[in-house]
Amino acid sequence: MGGLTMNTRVNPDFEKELQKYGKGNWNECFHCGNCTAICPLSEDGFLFPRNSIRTLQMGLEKKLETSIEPWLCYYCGDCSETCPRDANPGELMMALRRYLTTRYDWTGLSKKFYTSAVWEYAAIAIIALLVIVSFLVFLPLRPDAALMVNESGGVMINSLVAGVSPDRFVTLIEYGDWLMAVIVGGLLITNIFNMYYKTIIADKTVKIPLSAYFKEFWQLIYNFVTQASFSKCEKRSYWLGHLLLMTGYTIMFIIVVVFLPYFQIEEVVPVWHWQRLLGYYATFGILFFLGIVIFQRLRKNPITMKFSHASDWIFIIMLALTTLTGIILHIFRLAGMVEATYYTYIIHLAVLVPMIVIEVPFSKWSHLAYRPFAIYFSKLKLATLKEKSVRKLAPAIS
Amino acid sequence: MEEKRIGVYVCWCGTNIAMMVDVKDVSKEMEKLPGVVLAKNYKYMCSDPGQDMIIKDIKKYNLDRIVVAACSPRIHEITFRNALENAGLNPYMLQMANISEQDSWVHTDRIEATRKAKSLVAAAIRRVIHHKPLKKRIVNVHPNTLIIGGGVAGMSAALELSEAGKKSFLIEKSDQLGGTAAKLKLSFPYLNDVVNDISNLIKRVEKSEHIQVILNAEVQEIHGFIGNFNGIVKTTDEKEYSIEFGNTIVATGLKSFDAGKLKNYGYWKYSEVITSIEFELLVKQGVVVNKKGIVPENIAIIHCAGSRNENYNNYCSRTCCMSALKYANQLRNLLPDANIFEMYADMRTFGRGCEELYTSTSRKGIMFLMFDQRAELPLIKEDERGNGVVIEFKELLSGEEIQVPADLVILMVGMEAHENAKSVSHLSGISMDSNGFFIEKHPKLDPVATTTDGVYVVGSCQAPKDIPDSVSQAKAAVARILATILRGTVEVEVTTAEINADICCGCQFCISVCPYGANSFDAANDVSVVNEVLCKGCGTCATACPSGAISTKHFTDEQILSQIEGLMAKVHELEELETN
Amino acid sequence: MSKDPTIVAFLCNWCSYTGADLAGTSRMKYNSNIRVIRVMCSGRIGPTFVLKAFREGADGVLICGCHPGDCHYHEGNYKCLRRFHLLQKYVSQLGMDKDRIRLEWISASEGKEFAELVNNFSNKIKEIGKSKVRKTMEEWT
Amino acid sequence: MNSSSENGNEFHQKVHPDTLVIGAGIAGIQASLEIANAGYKVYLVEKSGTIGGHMAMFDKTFPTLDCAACILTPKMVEVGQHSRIDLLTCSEVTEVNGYPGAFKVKIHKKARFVDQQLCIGCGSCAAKCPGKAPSEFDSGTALRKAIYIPFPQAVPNKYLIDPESCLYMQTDGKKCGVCVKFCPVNDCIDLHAMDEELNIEVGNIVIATGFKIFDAKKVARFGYGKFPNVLTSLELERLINAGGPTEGKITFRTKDKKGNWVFKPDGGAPDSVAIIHCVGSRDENCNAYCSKVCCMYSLKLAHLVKEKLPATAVYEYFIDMRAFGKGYEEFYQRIKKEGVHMIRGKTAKIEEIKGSLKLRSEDILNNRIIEQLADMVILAVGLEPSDGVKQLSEMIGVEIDANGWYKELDSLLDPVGTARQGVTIAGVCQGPKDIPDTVAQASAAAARVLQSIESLKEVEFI
Repeated sequence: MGGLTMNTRVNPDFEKELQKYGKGNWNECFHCGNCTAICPLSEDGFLFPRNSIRTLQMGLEKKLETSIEPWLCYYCGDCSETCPRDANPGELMMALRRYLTTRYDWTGLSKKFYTSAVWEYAAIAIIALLVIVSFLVFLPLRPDAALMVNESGGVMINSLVAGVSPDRFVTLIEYGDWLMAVIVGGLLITNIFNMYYKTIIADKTVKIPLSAYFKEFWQLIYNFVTQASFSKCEKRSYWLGHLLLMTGYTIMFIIVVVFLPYFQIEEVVPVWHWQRLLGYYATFGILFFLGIVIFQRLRKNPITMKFSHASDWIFIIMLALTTLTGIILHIFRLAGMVEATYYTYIIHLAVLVPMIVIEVPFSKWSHLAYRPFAIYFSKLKLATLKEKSVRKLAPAIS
Repeated sequence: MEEKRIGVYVCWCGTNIAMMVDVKDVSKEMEKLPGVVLAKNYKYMCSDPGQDMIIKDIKKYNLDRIVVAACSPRIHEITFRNALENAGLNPYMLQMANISEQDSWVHTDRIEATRKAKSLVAAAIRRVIHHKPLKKRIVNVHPNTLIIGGGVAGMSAALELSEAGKKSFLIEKSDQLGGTAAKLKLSFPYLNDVVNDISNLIKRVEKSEHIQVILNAEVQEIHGFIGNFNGIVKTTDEKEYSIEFGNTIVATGLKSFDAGKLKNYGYWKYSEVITSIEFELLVKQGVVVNKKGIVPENIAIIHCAGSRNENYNNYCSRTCCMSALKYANQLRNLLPDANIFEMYADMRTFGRGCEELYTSTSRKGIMFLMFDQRAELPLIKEDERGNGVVIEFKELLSGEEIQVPADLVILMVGMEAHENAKSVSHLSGISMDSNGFFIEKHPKLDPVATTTDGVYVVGSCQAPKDIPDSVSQAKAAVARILATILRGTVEVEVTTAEINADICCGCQFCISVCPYGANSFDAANDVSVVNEVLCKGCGTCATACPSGAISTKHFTDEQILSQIEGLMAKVHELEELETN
Repeated sequence: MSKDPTIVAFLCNWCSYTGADLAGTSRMKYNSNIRVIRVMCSGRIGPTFVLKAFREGADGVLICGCHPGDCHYHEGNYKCLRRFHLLQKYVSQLGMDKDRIRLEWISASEGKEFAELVNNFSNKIKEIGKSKVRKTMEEWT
Repeated sequence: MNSSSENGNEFHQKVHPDTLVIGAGIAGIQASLEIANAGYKVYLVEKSGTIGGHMAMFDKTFPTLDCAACILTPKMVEVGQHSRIDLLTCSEVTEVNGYPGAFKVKIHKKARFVDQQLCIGCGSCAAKCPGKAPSEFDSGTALRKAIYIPFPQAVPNKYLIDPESCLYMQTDGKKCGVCVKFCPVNDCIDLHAMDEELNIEVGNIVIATGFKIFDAKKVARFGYGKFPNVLTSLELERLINAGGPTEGKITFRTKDKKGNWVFKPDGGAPDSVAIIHCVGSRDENCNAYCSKVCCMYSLKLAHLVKEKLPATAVYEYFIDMRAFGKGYEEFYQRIKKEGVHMIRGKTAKIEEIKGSLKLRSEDILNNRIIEQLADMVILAVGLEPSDGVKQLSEMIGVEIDANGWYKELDSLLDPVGTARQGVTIAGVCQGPKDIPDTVAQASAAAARVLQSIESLKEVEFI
């Protein structure tokens, strides 16, 4: 018999709180265990989604906050499709990821963005406005812009701004990139540490040996690059689509943040040039994925696309706008349309910057980091768990 | 002594018997016994072809006695007696040997079981030699029916009979009709208001010219047999009714489990803890408060209170899960903001519309928690943090040790047999099981009749039941009763005692031992005589008779003694065979 | 196997025989050396039957009826009980172990109890050993 | 029979004393016997070639484990021999007209092609018959001939021909006809027999059309129909039954010479058997309702497997164990003690690995995933209304609910009456039920019929 303080008190209000992060009939779950059993990613030590539903139904906030499980789910939808009570376990995992993102974020902004679309719109608008204003005021279009076309007929993008040399312009933008990267990265890293604290340090039941951190480190990189876990799901096309998006996005991100001087150059490189090929790959990957996702979300089918949170649409729209403005920018530039190129460039950045600043540390994109870390953490825990328990082949008689 | 022509039939019962008993060997061996004309074995003797075989053989081989080695005579004696009758043989020229329930099903050694079967069949053969044809007795059926218990089951039976124009006496112990159902507000699973339904039912019963309702009354005595019962009913104000009736329906209902016995729940200690019965009363009044008069914010409903636990009642009370869901819905309507917790063991929502109620209830923000009703029950104790109590237990679906705060706890108390079940069972000659519920004649195919002809058990006195199932049973009993009333006559057992006046010494010992007063003294002839109508054939008098003048038909000394001989002869024959 | 003692059991129709049937339908296993004779009531079982069983070579006799108060015929089992006590004395006087006969109450729902009783009684008789009544009687006649 | 005096919209009429009972499972049998034993005539209409319904297919019944045939077949015999029961097998009701108290019913009686009076049941015809089809009675676990008796204890115990598998009829008389040649009785088999139409008048109708089992193929992830040793509970029921294709042995499904998947006595026994509860029940994707009997029959099957094969490991994967009736909870505890493994957690999927079946399930109470290897998997399929319920309900004018179960007049106080006067319902056609409840309900329906014939004498309606 545990003492009074040992027992956790149930909290019936928590379920209502979580409904802000996603919609599902989670209270209808009668615990048949189908979802956990059908999920190929669910394994001893990390059973989900049923466990998470139970924890949610009982309102055990602390336990949920410290759980890694939601990040291990890639939302293939098998659980929701076969759920005998239409309780939508998959959607719960999605909602929990949103919820956990807000719990990791120490600034509190994430919670604002997830629970209030107005906050998110406002934040986007302010950052977009800042970008636009800083261009129109500090980096205005050259008066003789029409001359800024190179011999191949393309717009010389770095020379468009009045009073700033092309080299300096690239450096300015690069500094901006770096600044953004530092802020975003800093926030993200502190959030990851927060996650680490909640899931590993606060969990007194496991003591992870230092060696495990090194031994399992490859998991982090490997899973980030390949999304290997996702490929274990039965619907492999989901994994391929996701991989396409992720690589496309990451490529663009790295190019823009790290290799901007090599990317944003005056001359128009040939079609087979690496930078154009990579750009096209990324554009294709993102567009392809976006097209499917928008179509599916509108049709509310498959089940994974049935419920769309405001943050889903904002993310899709922002990414779509970024990509589309990028494409238009590219076309205008090749066509030598100088003014159009300039203004499109501003719009492109006015979409891109808020998207990254908001999505990466506070919203949907953060899972790019949380997921591989969660897998890494889960492997750390498993390494200790496996040493502890011996698995019996036949189940015990109850 | 004329030659007997015995036919022996050994049943395989599929593999039920054949698996453990070498039926072919048994029949082969029996063929050698004196008087046996033929011995056969067949897959299912009770089936149409099986019975046909007996009938044909009787005619073809002129058999006059039949031994069937199969299942218990309690199951198929009637079947084979009918077959004999169809073949033109007196049905009492049959003896059955029970080689399934009391042989093949309980033993594990095939050789031993086969040996036992042989001796049982041999005994039956010896016995059947002494069987005598008996004439069936046909008696008239009194068209009135006695119904004990004025709950929904009793009332439904009375009404069904009344609609067929048949009179019944409806005896109710309390001062009003309706029983447990009258205490309810809503029914499950459709959550209909039943207050009007039940009061209408009561009104219809009270209005019916064919139903005589006797309230505040108990049956004192019942005598007689099917078709011809008489009894005495006494009310609390000492009024006595002497009634005659042809059939009896026992519908004495249930009593709820005493929640005070559950030591973990502190029913007497905490004013927050009430039973489902008390809750029904509250909700009927439309005010939900705990015993302190406080409107609760946290309400826990604990299932299986007193059920499915070895320390209390081992059985499931069948209706509590559904009632608990009903309560959750009622509470949600009355107290939209309250927290409601359902603490269950297995959710047994099995009837039509019941699983659907479970689903719709779970949409209403009700927290379902599972506990182990066989291990440590949840513990209710004072809440140090608040006003009410707190319930501590291990939640099974999460494996967490948890606390549930509550300022109202509803214990879903199970059903138990009535305290007066024993006296009713005595009065009417029916048996009770170890839980005090009445035993039906056959759990599958005769769920309302009892081993006593003309006495039926319906409703929750047979086992926990909901209203529709009780009503079904009540009407089922009526079908059986109507059939006997419509036919007007019924056959009764003829295995009564018989006194050989030539031997009777007139000691009157038999008169003192007979519980039915069936024996009387004929002073003129200085002998005892048996009233066959009153005699039930227990045979006590036959055993008591010092001069051996009394015999019980179909259970004569001769028959039983030769059965013992047969039984042992085979044992020794086999033993000797083995030693040689 | 022939060394196994033989037990003759008299069961009343309403409680004990039904209980024995229940042991069967529930597939409870027990010793196969028991042979059952059905009578309507334990009140029907008189010393003649019991002694006849011993005469024919039974090593033990088991009598079962309804529990006190449950008799289908109200009080047949009490009659049986009274006779049993006398019979036990009589059996002792004959020079037999009085434990060779046993009276127990088995209700219609006590299949398990019946199976246990048979095993239990059978072990007891095994302890006492085989009865010599039949042999002696045969030598006499 | 309209001896009625019409005045306004209202008229009275005598209740015809005959009764129509539709469906001859245990419910129909019970209702018919009750009515007939009270002295009234019954027409018992049965779609298939024999009476007995599903109960005749079972081996044992829960929780007492008495053998189903032992308690059912005598009743069947009684029906077959009853002078007041007119048994119409291979028949269906096609039209219902008239009024309560005087229904005019048209019955389509399909040809059995074998004369019921002349057939001596010798079996010479079936011995030579080349046509084969999966046996309905054996739930498809074995084959039967085109001319056959459904099962040894069938009532009527006479042969009949299934035109679908009869070579003669399929070839329009060009081939075969061998049964006629070998039949020792003249004019017994008539391969050109015609269907008949029958018109009867009855005062009351009892509907007892029972159920069919859920089609397990609909849950593709269990692989029924793909993996040979994934069985429905009804198939196992037939295997365990001594009268079944394996003489009571639990064996693997094997291919016969012609490539049919069947069960044979020498098919080899499983070392491990898993039973999955709630297949097709309590599931929004199939039937949302609970089928009421599966938990108990699964426990029973577990016991029977253990009894036949004591060394075989048996696993039950369940959600809530619904052991609610008299003696049921006790039975559940007993089966647990017998060493059957009980796992709270429904299996999610089955894969075949080297001939063995792998089940993946969550063992909820022990907080782990179980990947169980089993030689045989039993799907505890739920119950569904039998085919043709919709047409029949429209024909008779009785409502059915969204799931296809007949609606009773009053869910509380009148579980057998319907909104249509003169029509009562009995047994599983009103919703899943166990045998005792079915029997009680059937008797109750009979009470209603008797009561209407006996007392009302006249029906009054507007």
